[in-house]
Amino acid sequence: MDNILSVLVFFPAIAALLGFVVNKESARVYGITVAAIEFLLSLWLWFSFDTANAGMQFVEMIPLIPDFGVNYYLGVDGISLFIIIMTTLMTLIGMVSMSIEKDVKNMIITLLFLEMTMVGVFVALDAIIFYLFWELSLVPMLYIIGAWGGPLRVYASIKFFLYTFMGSLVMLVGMLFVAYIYHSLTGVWSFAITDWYLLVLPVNYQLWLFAAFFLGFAIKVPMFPFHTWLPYAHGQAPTIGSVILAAVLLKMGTYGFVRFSLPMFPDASVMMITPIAVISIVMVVYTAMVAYAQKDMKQVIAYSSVSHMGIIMIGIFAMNGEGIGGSVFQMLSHGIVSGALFMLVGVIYDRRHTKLMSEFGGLASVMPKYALIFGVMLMASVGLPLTIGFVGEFLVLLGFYQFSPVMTILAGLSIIVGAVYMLSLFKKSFFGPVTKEENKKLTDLTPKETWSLVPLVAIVIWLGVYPKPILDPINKSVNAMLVFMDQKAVTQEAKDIIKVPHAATKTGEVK
Amino acid sequence: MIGLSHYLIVSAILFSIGLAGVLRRRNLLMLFFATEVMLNAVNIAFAAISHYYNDLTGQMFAFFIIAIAASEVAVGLGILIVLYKKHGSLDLDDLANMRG
Amino acid sequence: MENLVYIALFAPFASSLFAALFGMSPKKQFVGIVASVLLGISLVASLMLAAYVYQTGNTIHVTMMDWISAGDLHIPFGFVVDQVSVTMMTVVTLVSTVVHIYSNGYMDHDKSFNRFFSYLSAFVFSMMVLVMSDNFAGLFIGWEGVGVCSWLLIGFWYHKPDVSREENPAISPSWAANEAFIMNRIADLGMLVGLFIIYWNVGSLQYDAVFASLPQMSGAILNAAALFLFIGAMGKSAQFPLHTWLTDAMEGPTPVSALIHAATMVTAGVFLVIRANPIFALTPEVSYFIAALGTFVAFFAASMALVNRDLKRIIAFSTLSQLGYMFAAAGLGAYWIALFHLAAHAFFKALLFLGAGNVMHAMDDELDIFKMGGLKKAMKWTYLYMGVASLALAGIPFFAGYFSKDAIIETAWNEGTLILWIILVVTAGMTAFYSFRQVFLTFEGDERYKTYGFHPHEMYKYVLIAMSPLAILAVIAGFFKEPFEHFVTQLLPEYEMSEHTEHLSWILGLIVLAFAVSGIALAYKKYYRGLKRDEKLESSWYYKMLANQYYIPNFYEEFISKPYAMISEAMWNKVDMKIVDATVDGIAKFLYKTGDGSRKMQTGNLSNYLNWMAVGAVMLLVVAALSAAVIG
Amino acid sequence: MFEPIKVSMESLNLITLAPMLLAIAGGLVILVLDLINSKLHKSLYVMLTILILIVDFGATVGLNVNERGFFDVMLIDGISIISQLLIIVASILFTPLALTSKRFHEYSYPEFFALFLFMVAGFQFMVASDNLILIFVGLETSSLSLYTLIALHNRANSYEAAVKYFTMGALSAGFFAMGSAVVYALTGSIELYQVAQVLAARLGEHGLMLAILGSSVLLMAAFAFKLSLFPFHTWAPDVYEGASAPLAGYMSIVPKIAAFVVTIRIFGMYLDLGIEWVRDIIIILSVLTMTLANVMALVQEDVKRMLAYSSISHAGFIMAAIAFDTTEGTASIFLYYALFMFTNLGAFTMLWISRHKVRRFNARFDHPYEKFSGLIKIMPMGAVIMALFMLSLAGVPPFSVFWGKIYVMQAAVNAGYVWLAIVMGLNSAIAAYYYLKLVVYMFLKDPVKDVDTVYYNLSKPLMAVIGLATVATVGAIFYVQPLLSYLYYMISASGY
Repeated sequence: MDNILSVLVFFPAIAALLGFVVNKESARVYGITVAAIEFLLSLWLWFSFDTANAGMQFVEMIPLIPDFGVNYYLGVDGISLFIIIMTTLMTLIGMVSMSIEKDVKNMIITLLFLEMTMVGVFVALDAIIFYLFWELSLVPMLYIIGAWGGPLRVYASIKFFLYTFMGSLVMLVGMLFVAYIYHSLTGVWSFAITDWYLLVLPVNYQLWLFAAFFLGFAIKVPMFPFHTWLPYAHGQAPTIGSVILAAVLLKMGTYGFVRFSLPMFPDASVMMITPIAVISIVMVVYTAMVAYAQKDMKQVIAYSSVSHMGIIMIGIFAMNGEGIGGSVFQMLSHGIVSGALFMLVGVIYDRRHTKLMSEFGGLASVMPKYALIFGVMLMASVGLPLTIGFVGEFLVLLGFYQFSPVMTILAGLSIIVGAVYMLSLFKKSFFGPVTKEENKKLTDLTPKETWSLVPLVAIVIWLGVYPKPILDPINKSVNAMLVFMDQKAVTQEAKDIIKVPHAATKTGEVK
Repeated sequence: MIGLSHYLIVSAILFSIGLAGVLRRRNLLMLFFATEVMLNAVNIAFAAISHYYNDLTGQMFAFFIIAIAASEVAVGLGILIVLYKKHGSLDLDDLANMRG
Repeated sequence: MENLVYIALFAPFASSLFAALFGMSPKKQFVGIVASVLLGISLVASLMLAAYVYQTGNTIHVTMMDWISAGDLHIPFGFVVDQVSVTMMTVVTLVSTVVHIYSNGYMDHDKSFNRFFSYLSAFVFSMMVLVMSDNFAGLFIGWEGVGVCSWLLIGFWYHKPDVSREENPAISPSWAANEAFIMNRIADLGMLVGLFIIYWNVGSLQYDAVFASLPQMSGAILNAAALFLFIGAMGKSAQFPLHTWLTDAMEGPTPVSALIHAATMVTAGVFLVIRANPIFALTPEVSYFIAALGTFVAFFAASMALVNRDLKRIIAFSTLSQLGYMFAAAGLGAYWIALFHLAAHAFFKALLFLGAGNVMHAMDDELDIFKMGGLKKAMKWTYLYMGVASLALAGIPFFAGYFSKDAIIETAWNEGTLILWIILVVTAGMTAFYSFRQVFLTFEGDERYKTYGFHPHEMYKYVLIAMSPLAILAVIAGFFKEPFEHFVTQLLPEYEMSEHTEHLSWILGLIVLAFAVSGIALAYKKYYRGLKRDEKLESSWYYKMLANQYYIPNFYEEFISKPYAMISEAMWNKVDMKIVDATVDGIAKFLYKTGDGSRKMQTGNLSNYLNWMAVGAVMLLVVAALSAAVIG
Repeated sequence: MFEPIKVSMESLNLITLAPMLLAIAGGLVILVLDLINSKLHKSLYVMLTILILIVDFGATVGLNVNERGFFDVMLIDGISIISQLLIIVASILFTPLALTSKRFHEYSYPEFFALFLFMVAGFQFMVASDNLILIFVGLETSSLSLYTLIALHNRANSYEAAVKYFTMGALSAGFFAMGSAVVYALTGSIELYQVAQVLAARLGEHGLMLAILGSSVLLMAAFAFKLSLFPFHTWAPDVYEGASAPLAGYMSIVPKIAAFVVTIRIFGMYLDLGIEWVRDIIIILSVLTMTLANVMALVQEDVKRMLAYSSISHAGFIMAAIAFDTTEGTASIFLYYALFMFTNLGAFTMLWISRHKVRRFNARFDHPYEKFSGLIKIMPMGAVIMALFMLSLAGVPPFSVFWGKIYVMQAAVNAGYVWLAIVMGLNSAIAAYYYLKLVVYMFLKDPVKDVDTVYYNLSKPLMAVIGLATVATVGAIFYVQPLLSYLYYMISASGY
């Protein structure tokens, strides 16, 4: 099945269209079934993925607007493969755990459309197709936040939409400019990323283009100081919205950096390491402190997302296999863990309709299973070894140490400040005596909730203990990318800083 | 000797008078007259230039402008009559229902 | 042999999982028994491995599977059983087994009995990973693992509410647990940085590879690596200034204190220094710093123990103090002596804690020794055990502590670090004093507990029997000094006293002994007969300072915790909301305002519209003229 | 002495006139039919109009590129053909909107359809000539028809709209005439190609630039009015509001296409002559227009008025393309309008079907946002489709307007105006707010009570139009390529 990527992209979309016909009561089962099939398809993708190959696989190319160089061009490599699988997994699990009563059918249809756009972003190899899915993903999320959200939902959803939309339009200009350069050099219009990779750009062009792409990606990540839409979006979104937003949508930004900025502008990327690292450190420490000041459980986790995304950003700009590989892995890790944490907050919100920590206390006594799973996710979030959270964070910090020990130590504060807000959240909500009368009769996890969370726990531990099956393909593609960046870099400084792993030089693989 | 520039100056003055009328007048009918003045100023210019170049195109243009001005008046007055029937006034300042 | 390695390692893990299966059900006695048996199996396997290593001198190295590989980094799950790790394994499994059996009795009435065993075994597993790993990353797994288990176990009674610091210096178990975790995290960052330094200079985190390439590394790098690794060790071993968590950790159940906060986990820092001795051996400055800090902590902790009234906290301070001794030894290069003291200390300190647990069990969890006294009648065996342990701790000849601690003090003399020697000797006297102050106040004198309505009773028989191996070892461990030295110096560097020291050793020993004995004598004099409160002393500033731990917890609270919370609050309310977000919203509002302003041009009045057209024409003219003028 | 004037029919090349003549004849036929039988139903006229326009379309398609005819005043070049085609297609699409289920009285007059056809002919004349007289005649024919059509809607607001439009139109006609006079004075010709030749020869002359400046400012003012560029746009919101929705939608497309073609012809010529300040005023007008119209649209309470401002903003957006003076730039104008046409058709049709005879929600507005509150609950498909149009207008891919936007922006980048492309991007982001506002009302708010009649006017023909608009909006990605290559071919054939 060579066109499995198209199937992956359009299966949920077609299912969503057909979903309009499905009876309201059955919509949920329909959605779960479709998401499960999609997940199995993505697993099949992994199964048939050639792990020895670092390049793009399952490539599909259909010309759409050849005069303008726009093609329907898809492919996956080790970097995108697992993000796709995580996307389908989190959609499935999100749907299983979904506790929404209102307009379930609309939600299911919206989610399936969203799934299409998310998968689309990660398989697109044509910048315009990428942009198309990128923008389109805003729409379902706008609806999810706006229709099922809290009291400020309209404000939050519009803020989310406009902020990211604004950034990506600047990015679009950047894309158009790259296409223009490609055209003026080759005489051919092309938006294919793989074609763009071949462009060797002068440093000043690289810097400007880097800035344009940066704005688009940074708002999505979201990097400080562009992050303020996120707490609103998370705070107002329903659980499922937060899960998808944190797990997948934020990854689009970091994925964009890996897919576009680094290979296309190696020199600019190297020059921007320090500023980006500084911003990232601010993200890590500052947002962790802000998270500590929150009163609302969900806001804590929302800000913690920003903090963790800072770690991912630092890793991407480590310019070595350890850091970038670790970053990609951390994207998966953060997706799973923050998704699970948002689901966990949703569990308690469904019972009490509040997320304020002051309303709780002593939950561990009343809901031990819940506390256990929360605890596991908390530990993964603070990066405990043998959980999924450690591998990425460790590799990122390790990788970045090569560039700057001091900044690594500052970024490494993440493991301290992260523990501070997470443990404080856990203590406030789960420890101590059960003071509130309403909390005494809370029921522990229902089977539905258990079965949506247990797989995540299993993954968190599995990938913490044995990350190899995922880390290897990632590593392969990252190494290939580094070799390629090193060859392409114009300035000697960049060549010096981009560290090609020995493993890659030995086999001499070039994309 | 009256030369081209004299005609053009007259035309410009007339055009300015017309424009001033358009800008200052509050009565719609007067406003229409002002636009007619402007168009006729153009006609003078065209006729004079046409003569200067010894070329008929300018005169043709002037004729067309006269024709168009006539039809403008026809349409414009039609609208004005309906408006007057509805509003009972041709004052511009009464005509500001839509704004913002 | 490989199987034995895995059995020793995974038996506690199996135990933990087994107990976890019943984690949420009511107490099941068999959970405790199964856990204890599995720990026993691990102990037997460790002993067999120890015997094997002892007899053959071979080390066993196994690699289970790959863990992380990215870029050029490859970390396997590899385990090594050599002289050092097998010693640690034996000590850990031995104490753990005893503690497990003990817990069957101690946690008898706790409704979370099963959960407790799950955590406890998980801890042992993590500890085993820590000591057995063949690389720094694996050590870090165990390192963090024990940290989490410690967090779980300190906060075991999480349902207790927070109280004021005056009422309970640790505030609440959950507070203490978080404090411990976060403080350890601070140190762990140092440790991570140490690992990074090593990795980027060696290209590997395997012990053998790292140690093999040390000669090629520059002094600065080695110093940095050593320093950062030691920062890691400082957290886990609660060295100043990261020490406050250890006494607060006494909020956990007493078996936990015995196992984790006395015998095993807190010694991990010492173990790290011993394990990485090739690095520290090459960095004399850092080593000296370690020794000095260790000596300081030994004294500093002992001073706080002098006046404390809390049974467990006194022992905790003494642990802190003894850890200081171990670091002093390790810092001075006497790695095997440090390891020896580590092992000996594990036995008698665990015994001491378990004895304290017996007392608590008898006294309904009362900890104030001022409220006890005369317990010897009710608790003969416990008195005996605690007495023996205290003698060992005080360094009375022929008990375990005498051999190990004296060796450390002798080392300080031998290295010519006279100040360290003096402090260590004085500390030895203080140690003897507070140990016996505690023993006497608890077991001797007037039976003050009666006024508080306690009905003490002796612990279960099997528990007492289970404690006996520790008691025996606390007495006899010292006699294995020679074979032990022979055994571990196959791996660790030899440490020989100079002839001069050798010559003076009996005098030195006598001085130490004199201090110890006079400490005991002083305690006897003041407390044997019963408690006589000295109001004047207790209200003196130095007494208060010691009783309040030099106000360091208060200092941390006032100058770190509170400002952190305040800054966080300000960051959120002031910076994030008022500046960052307000800017974003401000731009939106500005656009909206502009819209509102510019729609005013849309008056609806035709005359205005016509004027706008004229304005527009003029504007075009101006712009065009300007532009034409500029362009030419 | 006088030689008899010999005019051979071949040299007249009357085929170039055929499309317009067809439309005019069609209009006359309708009038005659009414004379014969005045009781005929509007559907007959609608269908007749469509048929006539289809024949018109056929005649236009059949034209050869780069021909002149009728004493060389007709210019059938590439952009003339594509713009005529666009005008006719748009006219065809908007005509069926007369077939509402409720009766609106202007459509019962056959004169409406006759005027409509005359207007189309007028627009066709405008684009199919480079003779200023013919352009003026076409402009006025179409404008006068349009004023009347607006007034025919027979409401107080329509008259007000018609008067405003008319008066300002008259002023702009004055500007145009005066501008032409200056051009004529400068060059002795009103044929643009001759004007270009003369100017090129005399460009170095001292003081000439001042005269060119005067003429171009006057002409620019005239067309800025037609294109509703700031600050000549003031009529647009009021006229859109006063006119019926189909006519408003129509006005947002067709007159602008025609005006753009003339603007391209006139100012393209100036740019080709190397007069750089023309570029500057075009860009300044463009930036001002898109930005200010956008911010004003932010604060509107009525959807139709918002769409009016949005159309202004879009016009400003496209205006910039003229300044690039590249083939891509010119192509992007037509591509944009072709794509914009379907979306706007859809959006205005959605307004049209929800049009009530009396205002039920607001004393002033016909289509306040509240009217669409909770539309997803009342008519889900309607809400989804309207949302698609809004997203398309906002430039969310893959809907039609996105491809137009991206192409204009690409043209800007290619022409070296990266900053302009960024301004365009940011403006699109601002614009997204007011489009989203409607989406928010439709999807995220609860319906106002008693709104059973939102789809008041719906009828099968209207549904068909909406369906077509939806398909064209959503499926744009599939026809952009042929459209683009056709436009490109035509435009490069005519040398732009």
